[in-house]
Amino acid sequence: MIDNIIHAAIVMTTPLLLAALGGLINRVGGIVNIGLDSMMLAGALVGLIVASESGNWMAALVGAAAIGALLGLLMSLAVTRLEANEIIVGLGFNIAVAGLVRFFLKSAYGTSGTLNLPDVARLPEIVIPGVADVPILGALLSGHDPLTWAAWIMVPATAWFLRRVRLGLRLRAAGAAPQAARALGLAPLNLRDASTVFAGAMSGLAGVYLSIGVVGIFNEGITAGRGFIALAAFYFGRNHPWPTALGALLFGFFDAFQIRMQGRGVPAELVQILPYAMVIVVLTVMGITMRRSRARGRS
Amino acid sequence: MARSLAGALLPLLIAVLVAAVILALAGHNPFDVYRLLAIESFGGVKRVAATLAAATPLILTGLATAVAFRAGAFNVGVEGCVFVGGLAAAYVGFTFVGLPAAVLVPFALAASVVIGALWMLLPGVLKARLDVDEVVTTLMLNFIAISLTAYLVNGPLLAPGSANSATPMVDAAARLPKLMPPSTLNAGFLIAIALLVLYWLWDRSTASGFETRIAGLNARFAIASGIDVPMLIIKMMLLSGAIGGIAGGIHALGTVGRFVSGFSPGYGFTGIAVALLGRGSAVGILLAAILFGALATSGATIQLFSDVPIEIVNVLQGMVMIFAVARFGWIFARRRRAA
Amino acid sequence: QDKRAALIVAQGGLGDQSYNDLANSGFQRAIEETGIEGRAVESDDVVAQAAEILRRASDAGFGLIVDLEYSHGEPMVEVAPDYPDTDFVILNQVREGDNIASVLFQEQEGSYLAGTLAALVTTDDSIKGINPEPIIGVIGGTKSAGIDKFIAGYIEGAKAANPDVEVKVAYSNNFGDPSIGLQMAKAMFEEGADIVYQVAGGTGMGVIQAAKEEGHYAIGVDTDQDGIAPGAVLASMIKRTDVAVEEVVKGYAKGEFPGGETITFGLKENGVGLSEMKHTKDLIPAEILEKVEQAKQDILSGKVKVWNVVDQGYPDYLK
Amino acid sequence: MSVERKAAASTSRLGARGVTRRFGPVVANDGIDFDARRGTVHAIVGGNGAGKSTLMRILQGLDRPDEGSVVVDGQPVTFAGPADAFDHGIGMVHQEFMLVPGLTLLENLVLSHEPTNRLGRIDRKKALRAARELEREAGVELDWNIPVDKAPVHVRQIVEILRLLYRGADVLILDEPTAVLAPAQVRELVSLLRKLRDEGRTIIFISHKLDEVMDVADDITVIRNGRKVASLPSSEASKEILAEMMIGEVLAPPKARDSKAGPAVLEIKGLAALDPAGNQRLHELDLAVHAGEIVGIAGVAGNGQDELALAITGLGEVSAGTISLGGSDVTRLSLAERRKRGFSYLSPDRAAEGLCLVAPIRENAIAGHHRWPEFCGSGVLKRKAIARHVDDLLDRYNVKRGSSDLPAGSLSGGNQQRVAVARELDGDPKFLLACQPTRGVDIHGIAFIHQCLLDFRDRGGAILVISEELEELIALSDRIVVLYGGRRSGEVARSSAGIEQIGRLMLGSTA
Ligand SMILES: Nc1ncnc2c1ncn2[C@@H]1O[C@H](COP(=O)(O)OP(=O)(O)OP(=O)(O)O)[C@@H](O)[C@H]1O
Ligand SMILES: Nc1ncnc2c1ncn2[C@@H]1O[C@H](COP(=O)(O)OP(=O)(O)OP(=O)(O)O)[C@@H](O)[C@H]1O
Ligand SMILES: [Mg+2]
Ligand SMILES: [Mg+2]
Repeated sequence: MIDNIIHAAIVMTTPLLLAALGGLINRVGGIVNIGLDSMMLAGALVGLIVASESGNWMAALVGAAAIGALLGLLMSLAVTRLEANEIIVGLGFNIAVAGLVRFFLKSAYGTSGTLNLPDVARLPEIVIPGVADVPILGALLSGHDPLTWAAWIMVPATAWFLRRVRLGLRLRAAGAAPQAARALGLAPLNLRDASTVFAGAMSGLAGVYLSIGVVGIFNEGITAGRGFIALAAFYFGRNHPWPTALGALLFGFFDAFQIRMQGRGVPAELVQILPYAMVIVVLTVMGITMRRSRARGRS
Repeated sequence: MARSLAGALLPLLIAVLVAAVILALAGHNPFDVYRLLAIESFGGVKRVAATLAAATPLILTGLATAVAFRAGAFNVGVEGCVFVGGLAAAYVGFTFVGLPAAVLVPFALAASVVIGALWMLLPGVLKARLDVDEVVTTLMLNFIAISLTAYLVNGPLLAPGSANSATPMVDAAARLPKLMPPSTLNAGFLIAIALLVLYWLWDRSTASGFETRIAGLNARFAIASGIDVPMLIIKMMLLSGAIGGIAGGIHALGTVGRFVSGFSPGYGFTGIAVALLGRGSAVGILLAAILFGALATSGATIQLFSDVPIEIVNVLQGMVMIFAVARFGWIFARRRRAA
Repeated sequence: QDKRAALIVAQGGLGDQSYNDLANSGFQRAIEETGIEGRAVESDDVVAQAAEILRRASDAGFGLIVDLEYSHGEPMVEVAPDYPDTDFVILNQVREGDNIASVLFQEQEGSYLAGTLAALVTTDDSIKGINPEPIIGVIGGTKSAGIDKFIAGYIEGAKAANPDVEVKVAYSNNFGDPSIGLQMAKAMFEEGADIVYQVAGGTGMGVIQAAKEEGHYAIGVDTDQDGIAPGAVLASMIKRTDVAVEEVVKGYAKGEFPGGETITFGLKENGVGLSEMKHTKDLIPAEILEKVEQAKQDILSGKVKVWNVVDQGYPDYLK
Repeated sequence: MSVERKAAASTSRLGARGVTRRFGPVVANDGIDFDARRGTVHAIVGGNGAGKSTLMRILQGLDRPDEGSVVVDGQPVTFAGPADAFDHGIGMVHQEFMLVPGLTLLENLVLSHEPTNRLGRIDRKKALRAARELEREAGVELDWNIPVDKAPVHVRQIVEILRLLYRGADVLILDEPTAVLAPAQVRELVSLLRKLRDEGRTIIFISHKLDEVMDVADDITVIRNGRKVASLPSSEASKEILAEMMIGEVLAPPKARDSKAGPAVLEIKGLAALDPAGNQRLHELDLAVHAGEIVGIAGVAGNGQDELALAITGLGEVSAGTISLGGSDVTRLSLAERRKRGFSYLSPDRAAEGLCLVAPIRENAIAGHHRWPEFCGSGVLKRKAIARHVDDLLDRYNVKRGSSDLPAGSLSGGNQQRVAVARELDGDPKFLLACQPTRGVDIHGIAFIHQCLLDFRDRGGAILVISEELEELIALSDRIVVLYGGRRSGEVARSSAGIEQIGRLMLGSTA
């Protein structure tokens, strides 16, 4: 039971974590990306098609990341070069891409909603011999796919990138003080574009994880608003990779948990409220402790 | 003058062009589609009425969002207020059967206002007192509102004999009067316009509107000027919630006649776009709401006359949002500098 | 022919892999065969635009309007009298009116058979992928009376076949999220279930996928989903919305319309029932299939009356 | 004219030829020529809005001239951007700080020229070594690992200059670097600049403070209304000559007046206050300001002035003691409540707190007073009355503006400050807390604002002035209280106020 919850929680966390880390980098670079969901959706679709055509999951990842990156670039250009409001552009991308995906399915495949293709290459599972059968540890470490591993490796990598790498430092500068960055001869707008392209690529991977990692089909509702949950995760983490990962894990865990809570006397809808309520509770507690610690510093 | 008009129309033009390319690629004649869209949204009194009816909830959610933005609170939780407000109004409307319309309608709307405002109390207080980010809390509250109302409408408030999650129909006395029968355009539209006018007056000529604007533009300055900004944020979040609630109430009493699953197709989120597109001004909100209302109505009915998939409306809507907030000035500016 | 028919698509839109798609396929078949003009109308705001769409279609000269959206019942009653020359059809509910025909499905009857089948199979561990525990599951797309009508019938059928059987019930709250469907089904399999019935549209694709991955079984819904994952879908509870729509449209083309009547599609009318189990019937012992057939006869003869949540409210076993 | 020829005779490192830059109808730079000679400090002086910053931005490649060109080593060049200018050895410290909040001092130092290994990883050891070397060169010591937001102003200033050196600039453009520094820090900066010049670097230095200019500059260029008035060696200049060139007239300093101090309006007893991080920065302070009196607070920045101001406004945290206004205790009251009791506050941070730059000038001039009965009846603003009142008020304060409907950000810095002063003195409050009342304002504006404060005092107002400009304190105050380490280190009466004595008190020796 515990093992299964852990395993399911990790599975449900992966897409959130991928998109949240992308969104985090984007926000550090100065753009709040509301359009993550659209990039996930496109990644899920393109990834599935590539996985079916090529039979190669790595090609599918590349395809999904590429389409996400392309959408990210378009969105970023609208924000940085056309000076459009990032929130509206993000909402606009969500609406327009959802429409385009349906439009594309109808025009190209004569189907709507779901795309079920033959010979879809799925993500392989990495079973670690010896560890696999150890309780808890096995569920934590074994039987996950490469993308899940990549997502978790990205957490310290992102932290390291932002603190220690030249590009990370410049990105922080571009986000926090674009004028200053410009005066130093950096190109804050280009950096911003790069961060949105990255967010798009990560969201594309998050999407393809859902389509070829989890189920092997595409459905127009496959993201189920996970782009917004990812947004909540990096807001929750206040742009720090580890707390953001914790936020994503919290959502993933509750997703896995609520599935198993159902049928135990609690109405399904109320169980589904839990993760969202938890975020509010945690933020409130954090707010109160921060206020306390300030007050303690005083006395 | 000519320039500003061009500035307003250019984005629409670009959106229309992009969508036209997509249409043409898919083998549709863009001109026919656009002609149909225009006819179906503004061609005749009935169609205009349908457009205005569709615009009504968007005016209100746009206004609700704008009110919070004014005070510097990025409230994305109006969608949740529409849900709880709609359910509250419907509950009053089908429970207190027998009251005269003059009592029942205000009672039901008041319920939606109170619930909507209360729904925004927590994020308002958390932002004002503990500096908790309102974007996250209000976004979370949307999901909570949707699940909570779904629970209520499937269980305690489910209409007997209904195969769908729906409350019973509200009493006839609770329905808002229609303005142009048989169109669904109803008194809710007048309420929305009245609130818009009040907003315009409030923003323009009241001390509180002034304080709110200043607080939204520069909170430190407002505080130094002696304005209680945290309290103001709480008040404006409550007001935003109240307007979001009444959007739901009006939708329940005026259009749908009950609370039912699929009650709001995202009015709250479209409202964010309406508020931002309308630049927070009363007239801007009205025009933006009518634009989105027109796309919603005509998008559905053009399918009766053309094979064009409804998705083209989503594409158009998305493109309009993206380009309407874009500034094209830099293109001209750069040309000048280069010269 | 200048006859025109409109199909108003319900919430969720086309592509839901169930109700809307199925009805639309019947609609398309009928207009192709009869040659009349037909249009399917989707809307992002279908609930609020009920009356506007119904009136617009009537004004535009559509003689037949088939409405799939449940919340359009009341608006239709309001609109129909203004358009006596238009024929209206509403599904899943009964509405009064000379020019309104109502179509009802007895999904609970077909679901009863699915429950019977699942309860009998789940303890027969001679079948590959079946464990001896009497545990089965069902996943609904949302908690609502329309979905619980399926679920209650399923439970009733299961309990009738084996009173000791435990039926796990869960809702995905989403008709288009296959990954949550997959996770939910896996959770049920972990807890000992080996057969899960899905009543969740696109989410159900994930349930079938989970059955395939875990080597257990899913039961499909609405269409014959046995072929989606041959061998992993035990059976499908078919609901012939397509047939219903097709017949109505064809009748309209011929100038017939059952105005004011209620057409019921139950087991008897062959409007609901189990698929032919092309890929699985050889796995299942003949005696089980016979018992299922017996249950069907009991319903047809009226010996068994299956609980209908919509008409009767919730039974004790599904509060 | 002979002066100019002489200046041009030495080798020019950086200069301008006929540089013109227009912003709509405003001609910010109008055919400006000048040359900064290699190895000299070249000061640019001019009133507010004269066009100094615009010219500097052009020299640094941030902006481009509409006409004319920048010359480097005598050759006309067109910079593609600041990076390009840097490649020519030209760097600038802007009027507004250009450090990135959230980054440490070290990160800010190396930003855009980070020492890295092959993978793009920043080599922190190398960076720190470079930082230490620069420290030694400049004769300062810094904690490089604190975030820039926690560093005091003068440290940030030094980091900005070191950053230019780090990047190998040999032409340093400094736009009003001393505006926010205390006298001791200014001296430190000036000696640093001298040192850098003696090592052969070229420095272009903008300031409104003619003393400093005379002190440090080799050459001086005066700009007025976008045009160059003159370039001359400092040996041929004097404060009076420069002032005349800048504004076309010589200002008489405000005349001293006897104070007729009345009853105490502001009374502070045993005050202890905390900074936003919760550290106690003010200890057991007693202070009174009487009607018809100006009291000045002097001190090196960071000795409790900020906390005192915050405590008096009610925006900060008071841990002990009382503050009373007009006899009633206001220690626990909000700023709004204090304002209702006749309190008035001129913020030191004009752009962020003193004004709302994106709001119309009119709204800036009325904010806080908008609920007065003459402007507001039952919550509705009397727009006509407000417009009339504001236009009259701003005319009285000589605010140069297009229309009062334009955003306050469209005003020059000096005029912005006039708006703030006008608002705070409007309606004759009982007490005014004036923090850095003339920061970044030109001579003309300073004189005007000082006169306004003195007039207010003569009408019986009480003023507490907190300023980093000693001359300003001496010109205005009847008494000057000096803070050191959060405690009162002494008090000097106007009649006996001397810079030396105050300077000693500021450094902690008790009188
Ligand atoms: N963004 C702008 N748009 C239009 N005009 C502006 C803008 N910014 C400044 N101005 C105009 O520039 C003039 C001077 O502004 P500026 O801020 O450069 O003054 P300044 O010389 O820096 O003053 P100070 O020394 O007080 O800071 C003002 O008259 C103002 O009208
Ligand atoms: N971006 C801008 N847009 C419009 N006008 C501008 C802009 N920047 C500067 N100006 C105008 O150019 C003129 C010169 O401004 P500049 O900032 O160069 O003055 P300054 O001499 O630096 O003044 P200060 O001493 O106050 O810093 C001002 O009148 C200002 O209005
Ligand atoms: Mg079993
Ligand atoms: Mg300047």
